[in-house]
Amino acid sequence: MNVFFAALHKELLLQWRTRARVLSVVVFGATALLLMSFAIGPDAGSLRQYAGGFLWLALLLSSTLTLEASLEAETEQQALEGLLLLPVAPTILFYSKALANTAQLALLGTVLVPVAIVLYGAGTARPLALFGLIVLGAGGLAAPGTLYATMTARARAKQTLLPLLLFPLVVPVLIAATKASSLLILGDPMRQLSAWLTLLVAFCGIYWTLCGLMFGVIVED
Amino acid sequence: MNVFFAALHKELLLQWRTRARVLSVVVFGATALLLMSFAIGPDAGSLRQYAGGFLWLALLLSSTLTLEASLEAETEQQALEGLLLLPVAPTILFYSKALANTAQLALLGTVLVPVAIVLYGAGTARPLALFGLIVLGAGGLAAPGTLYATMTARARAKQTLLPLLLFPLVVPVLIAATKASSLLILGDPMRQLSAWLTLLVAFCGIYWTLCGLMFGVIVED
Amino acid sequence: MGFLLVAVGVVLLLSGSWYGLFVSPQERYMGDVQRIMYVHVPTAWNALLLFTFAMGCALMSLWRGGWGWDAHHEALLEGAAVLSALLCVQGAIWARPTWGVWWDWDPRLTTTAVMFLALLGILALRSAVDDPEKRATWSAVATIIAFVDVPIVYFSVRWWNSLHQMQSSPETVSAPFIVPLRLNAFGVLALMGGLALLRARVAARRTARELGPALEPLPAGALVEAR
Amino acid sequence: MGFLLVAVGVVLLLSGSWYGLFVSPQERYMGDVQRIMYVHVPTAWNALLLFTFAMGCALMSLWRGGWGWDAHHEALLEGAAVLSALLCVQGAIWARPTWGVWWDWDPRLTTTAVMFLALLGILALRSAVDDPEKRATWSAVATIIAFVDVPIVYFSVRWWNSLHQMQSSPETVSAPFIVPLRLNAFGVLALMGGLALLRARVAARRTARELGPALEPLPAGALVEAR
Repeated sequence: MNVFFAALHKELLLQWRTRARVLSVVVFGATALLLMSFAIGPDAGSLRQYAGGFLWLALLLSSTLTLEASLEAETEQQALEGLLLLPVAPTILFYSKALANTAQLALLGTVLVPVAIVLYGAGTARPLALFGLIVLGAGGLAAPGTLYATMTARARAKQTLLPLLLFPLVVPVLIAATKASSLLILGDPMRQLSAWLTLLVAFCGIYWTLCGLMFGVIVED
Repeated sequence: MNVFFAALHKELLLQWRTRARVLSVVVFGATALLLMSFAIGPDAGSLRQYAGGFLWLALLLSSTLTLEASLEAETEQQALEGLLLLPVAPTILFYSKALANTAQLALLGTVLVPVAIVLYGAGTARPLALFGLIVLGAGGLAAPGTLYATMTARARAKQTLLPLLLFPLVVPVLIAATKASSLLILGDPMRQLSAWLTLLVAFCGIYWTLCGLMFGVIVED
Repeated sequence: MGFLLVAVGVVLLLSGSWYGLFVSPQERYMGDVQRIMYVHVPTAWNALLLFTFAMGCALMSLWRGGWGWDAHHEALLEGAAVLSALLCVQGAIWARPTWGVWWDWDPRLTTTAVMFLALLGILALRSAVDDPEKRATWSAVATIIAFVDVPIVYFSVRWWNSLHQMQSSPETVSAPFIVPLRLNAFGVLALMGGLALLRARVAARRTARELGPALEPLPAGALVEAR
Repeated sequence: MGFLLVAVGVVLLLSGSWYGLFVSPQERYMGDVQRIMYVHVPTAWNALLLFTFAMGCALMSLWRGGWGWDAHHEALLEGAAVLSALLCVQGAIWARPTWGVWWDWDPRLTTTAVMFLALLGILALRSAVDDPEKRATWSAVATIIAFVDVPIVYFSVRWWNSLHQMQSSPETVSAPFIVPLRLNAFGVLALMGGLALLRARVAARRTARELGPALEPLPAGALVEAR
């Protein structure tokens, strides 16, 4: 367990060192939110109706940038300091990486919420529930995202490859998170929220297990 | 003039060699169109209403990938074959590059239209006008896009940097092209199409001139 | 073996299509449009079946190793991608006269589209990795992960889009409709299976070339156990 | 010079704000909310003014060269970015009680948001390029290109969003409203100008360090002509 915390600490430290990069991803996400509003038009009603979906689209588009960056920092720092040479089991390495990426994506999502509130009027009466939803959704993106980013980090044309692999896979996360945030923003008269949260929890459970098992296979060769 | 055609031929040849990459960008664009529909919901009416905006958002998101790829191919091929060492004036180099990128983006947009027609029911009675619009919009994205991609090709964190520079700049292209395609898809009772096309033509005129002048400055140092 | 299966598949498909087009009666509510079901349903069955076979090859490739599994994995992925592309096209052709739109956000059709994109992603991964060892392992992992996703996508799209039509299964369909369905189902299976076997042989030969002189002089049959 | 301007700016801003908050009468239709205009309008003028100065420095940096122009370019870009961020925040504070929404898609407000993002992009480009020569040239080019875009964005947003309110100009505003506007306008200009001068000195020193020992022993004043 101590090894796990040491590995997690290392990952978070690496992310802290590349915080300038994270900041520019936040700007990218905010730009995406602004551009999407131009695709809808200035009508406040429709903007509010689709705010949940656009928040998650912006987060999804930004996620490939942070996931790539997290692996890139890894590769660069590894050359410089040999931090990766810690004798850590691949499973521990994966969970520390995935947890650090979840934290980063949840932070990104949390920062984009005020932008969405200002631009789309997407205020919610249950901000804590929205935060929990963002953490869950970030977890759903981070587990397969970390695995795929590790694979594509050294492949050709990785900027295109990571979204091609990740986007079809996380369709359930996008659907469930979009529906759940829309319910939080627009109100939930039919009590459908828990069904969507269950779907997200199930997705996270399946992929945090499966990707943890598979990570060993892809780094051991 | 012959020099220009030789340079253009070289650029198109380079793009033809990286056609596998272009294909994966098409898949990325189609994936983006599918994901955006999940953010809107299965209602056919609203999908059709926003189809124009989503088509251009997908094209804009894909454009940074093709622009990056076009410069990457350049750098790789240059090392291999020294094609860049042709004694060509920077202005000619810029216009051949920008024209080749316009062709590639227009091709990408044209391929995404059937996807949008199928997924969003975004059929139009004036397909030729839509094609002309795509070429104009592609030109608007390609001129500043080529200039910025040349700058960011050798900078750190280029995947994030190119959209940060390009997206705010092409807001007028996105707005005008979105509005014009929506008019072509949904009908144009107020005859507003020509105003938006004029805006696009003005944008293209200004930036094809300005970026051609500036390209010399950035490659000569 | 591959050529034989292709021939069997073509014969079955021809007879099934003849039966479906000329022998089966017209469906009461949907008319002749319904006849596209004789291709559509067998394509759907076989797309899923090929993806399942690909998943099996991916598992065997990880567990046992062996370039043969990898070659068949590649061939079956491509087969499944072709069939799901066909499915999307057929779905659009079916939706147009039936509902007046090209796409109806039916959970099965939408899941097929997602599956098609996921398969293209795995094939892109295979084409972007040059080292054959890594290509085999990584694409096998990607196939397993994508395969697990298919039912989750199906249920999330189904909840997302409450409107949804009944599954057609042999129980609800009368005999003259079953015959062409069965003939075409086995026809597509034999055709795609045969093509996959032929394609796998090409893939195995390419891998052998990539692995270099160490494996050069082996006969074609021995490649399968060569890893 | 820099510190003097900052002091003058603070004095002007304090007196302007005092006048605006306590001397000017309440506006007839909008009440006290209108008083945010005494900060908002001067901020808007100065954001555009600083961006224009930055554009001038970019042009001079390309045409004449000289690290001084580059240092002032950097400082003015940051000043313009800070002011446009403030403008967006003030716009949101103004829109909330007036229209009940945080954002009203007014062409000026939306253009400011786009300008803010464009400025962040140029600053990100500056921070991503290590070679000082390239950084100076490339960011100057980016500034020129972005500056030309501002009026185009303004008109396209205006057409996009037909709903649009009148510009406020001194002619339509009576005397007791003009005094705090003028005081604050010059106050913000002096404050930001002074801060930009101080910031430019820091930038010039950093560039000198980056250029290495060749320029080391020059006095601070000489850096400006050192390129």
